[in-house]
Amino acid sequence: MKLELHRLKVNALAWGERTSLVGGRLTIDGEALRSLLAEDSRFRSVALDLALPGDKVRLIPVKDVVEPRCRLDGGPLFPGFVGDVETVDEGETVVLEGAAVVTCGAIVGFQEGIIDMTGPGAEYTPFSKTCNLVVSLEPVEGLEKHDYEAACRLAGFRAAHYLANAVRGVAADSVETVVWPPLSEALSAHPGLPRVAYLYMLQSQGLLHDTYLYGVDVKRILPTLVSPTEVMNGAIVSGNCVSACDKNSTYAHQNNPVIAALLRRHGREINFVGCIVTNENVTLADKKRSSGQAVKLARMLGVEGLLISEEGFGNPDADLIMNCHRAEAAGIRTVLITDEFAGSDGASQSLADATAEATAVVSAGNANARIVLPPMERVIGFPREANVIAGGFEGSLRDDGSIEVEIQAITGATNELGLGRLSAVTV
Amino acid sequence: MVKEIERAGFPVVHMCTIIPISQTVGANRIVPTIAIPHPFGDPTRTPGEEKALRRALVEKGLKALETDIDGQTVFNG
Amino acid sequence: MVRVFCVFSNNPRLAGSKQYRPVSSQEILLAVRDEIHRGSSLVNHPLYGNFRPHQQPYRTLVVEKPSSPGGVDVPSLTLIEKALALYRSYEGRIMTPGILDPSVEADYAYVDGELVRETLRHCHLEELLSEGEDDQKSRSGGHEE
Amino acid sequence: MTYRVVHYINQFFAGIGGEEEAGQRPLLKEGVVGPGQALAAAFGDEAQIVATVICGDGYFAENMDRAAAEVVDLIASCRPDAVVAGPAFNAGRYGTACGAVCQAVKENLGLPTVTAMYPENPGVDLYRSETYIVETTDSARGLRKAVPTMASLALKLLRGETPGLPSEEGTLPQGRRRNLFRDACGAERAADMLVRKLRGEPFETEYPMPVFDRVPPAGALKNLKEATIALVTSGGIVPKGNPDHIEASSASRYGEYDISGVDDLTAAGYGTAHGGYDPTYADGDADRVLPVDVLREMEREGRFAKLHDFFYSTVGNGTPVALAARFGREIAEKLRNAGVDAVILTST
Repeated sequence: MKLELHRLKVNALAWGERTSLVGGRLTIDGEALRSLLAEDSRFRSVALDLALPGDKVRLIPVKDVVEPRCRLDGGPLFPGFVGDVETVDEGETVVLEGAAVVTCGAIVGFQEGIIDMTGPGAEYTPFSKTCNLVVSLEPVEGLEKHDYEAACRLAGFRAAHYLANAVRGVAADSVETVVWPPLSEALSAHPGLPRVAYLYMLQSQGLLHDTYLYGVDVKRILPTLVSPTEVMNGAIVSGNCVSACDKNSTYAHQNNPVIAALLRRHGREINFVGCIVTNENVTLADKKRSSGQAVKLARMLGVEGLLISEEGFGNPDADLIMNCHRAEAAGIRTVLITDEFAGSDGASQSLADATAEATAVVSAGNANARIVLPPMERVIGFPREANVIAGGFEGSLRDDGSIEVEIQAITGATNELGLGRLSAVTV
Repeated sequence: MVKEIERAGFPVVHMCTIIPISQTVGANRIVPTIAIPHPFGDPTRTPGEEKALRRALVEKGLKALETDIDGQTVFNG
Repeated sequence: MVRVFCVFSNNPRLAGSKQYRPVSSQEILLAVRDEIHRGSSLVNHPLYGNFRPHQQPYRTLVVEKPSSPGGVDVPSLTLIEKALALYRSYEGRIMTPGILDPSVEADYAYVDGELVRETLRHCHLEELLSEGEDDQKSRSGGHEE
Repeated sequence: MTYRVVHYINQFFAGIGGEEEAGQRPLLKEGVVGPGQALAAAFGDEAQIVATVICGDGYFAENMDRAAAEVVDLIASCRPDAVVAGPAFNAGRYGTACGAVCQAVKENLGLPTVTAMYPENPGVDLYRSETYIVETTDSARGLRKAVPTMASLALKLLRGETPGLPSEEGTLPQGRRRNLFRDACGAERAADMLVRKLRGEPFETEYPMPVFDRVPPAGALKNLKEATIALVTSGGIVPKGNPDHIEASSASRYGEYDISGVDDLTAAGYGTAHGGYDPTYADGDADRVLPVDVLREMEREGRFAKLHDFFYSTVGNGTPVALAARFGREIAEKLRNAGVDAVILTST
């Protein structure tokens, strides 16, 4: 399997007659895109805005963030959504690096997800550094929440695909090639280097807590092997809206930093042989089954090391700890990435579960730490939501427009794929 | 609590129903008992039977206190 | 062998279950803890959903009745005690149903129901789940005790 | 401006005397006493030790609540900006007193506090979350090194600055998690950690799992026939009416109850305060949780010499580990003084 990533740098956005990319400036035909998205009869209104790094703008409530990508030959990505469910493990993919589509939609009355493009909040979200096309979506009267969520999810992928597809003829700034060999070769490659796999945990508890693999709700899968190239082509997408800080947006999946970090060390320090996708379900029987199957796959690969990333907190802590415990019991050394919910004073227990075998843990920070976000000149989306978002509390939207929240409310603040530099220490 | 008393030098027997919890809190001599709401009793039996059951358990506890151990030990049987 | 399940909930969408009570989420956990002491085991994890204990008012837990008397399911007991420890750390801030804006509360009830839908399906009790707070759909006892 | 600081020390460091003077009641002396000299020197012009409060370790240990209140009153009368206590090194009662004073000052006066102890001082576990504790050696030889560290931390707090990491400040961690931005992103750090772990190289976890320390088992009872056995329970068994108001969960206290002459814990006399299980059975017959009846029988039969006259009871449910540990230490102390040989601890 060979995937070429044709990267086109984007450092500015503007409205224009025709969607084009010249010298890093992406000009967008807003009317064409708006009418494309408005084809979905589930929306009462579709509004588009631009939010650039440094703008005095707040986006709220953010549902998903998607990086514009498409096939160089015009073929589809995001299998099961924008395109057919064809396997997307190879080919040539256009990437608009530095651009993002941000969808906003108030699906339930306590939704969260803040992106500040400047100020103290901007430091906590990776999406204050991207040039964002913001899509605000209102449902038609009486639309059922599942349908509204699905419609918002799809709109993000369609907008992202539209942007990349419209400029795919432009010469790439760089081309990155990822080659993923067949297992038989991979397992015997790089003798002397430790064999390593990635255990990729995905939120799958139910509405607003779901993730899709090739269009399949991952609560219905048994753990399976995927190639990094498929992940880069949108095989895994987010339907997860709650807990903005540690949900994996589709952007985070497309640019999975764990996969990137393991690929960088592949052939030099480790032999990276596989990505195992697993879920985080609600019933105990599902948890046991998935954990057992995921670790079984790692054992079948014969790996010595397993890097495990969690998504979410609380309930998934049980999956994380179970995965760690089972892998270590099978003689596989583990490193975990998680975030912490240690209370606003940092004095509470960070995780809902623990095991002595978890000796190597990377922390993406305490999501309960409080922050005051100063007022912005413009708020895109639905500002009233700040009062009921999970990381905020009643009265958190102050009269002057500032918001006091836990960083839990900030999109990507404690991303457990290790996207950011935030962490925590004991003092 | 059990650990601190033992740290002070007393042999302690922890008699409780949920053995894994006793193991986690660091008890060394552990004797399993009957049920959470009635560790030393069984309300389905006659008072006489219940007391005999209790006495047998306490005997087990005393035996545990008389036994030298190297580490955490659960006194079954 | 007939497996018998019991649904403990304070969510009006599950008002048809035998152990429905409009109490705080923490009291639901406590009731389930007592049930575990009596030998039942948990079917779903007590900490589902990406909310902390004080962030939403509802909790729905399904337990399976013991097939034979005696014994305590230690994994269930451990999970419920860990969950209760977390709830205790939010003591005084736990919401009781009925104190939030009704539309927000209805959303919480809705999502709570969706998050246990899969669990109920496992137990063939999905029909206990009504569509909305006003919906008094016909309910069947299924295998619920 | 010059900040006003009160210094708390024990009778020994105040030069009053050793163990024979441990009953010294709290007293206030203007200006610097004993180790305060070095502290004042380290403060320079920025802060002044306006007074020293002295209390005997024995008095403090035996009258914790009263002593703390008396000390706080004396401190408050000096209108200080901060309080420094110790260093207590490895002296257990002194360390506990320093911690308790700092906690009481924080709660009642809202002032910043600094103390200093050896990591194994029991005062550390009890009060680390309430005050900054500078790490010292186990004896007063470490005074010279500890004092400048205490002074610089106290000055930082007085200036309203946020202290740095424990390793930077020379303090023992308080156990709170604080956010910071590291140099590399989480995924890179995780991949590096995995490489190190696989190579057997040292690495440092960013989140240490909560640990459970272990105590080696005490030696077995050599002669049961001559032994005094004590009963302790976390099952919440109390005399009817729960005279000490032990909480149903997250108990903040334990009870000590006289059972000399009691042959049976009857439903009329005893029940449970525990909120963690169905109380019907324990209320019906508390011997089901605390088997006094059969132990009394066995005592009469001469299986062992004596059932201790008191039993100790608390509710194990949700009680913080540090507090339960304190209960354990206090109960152990009482059992030792009473000549008890072994303990049966019952839990539900």
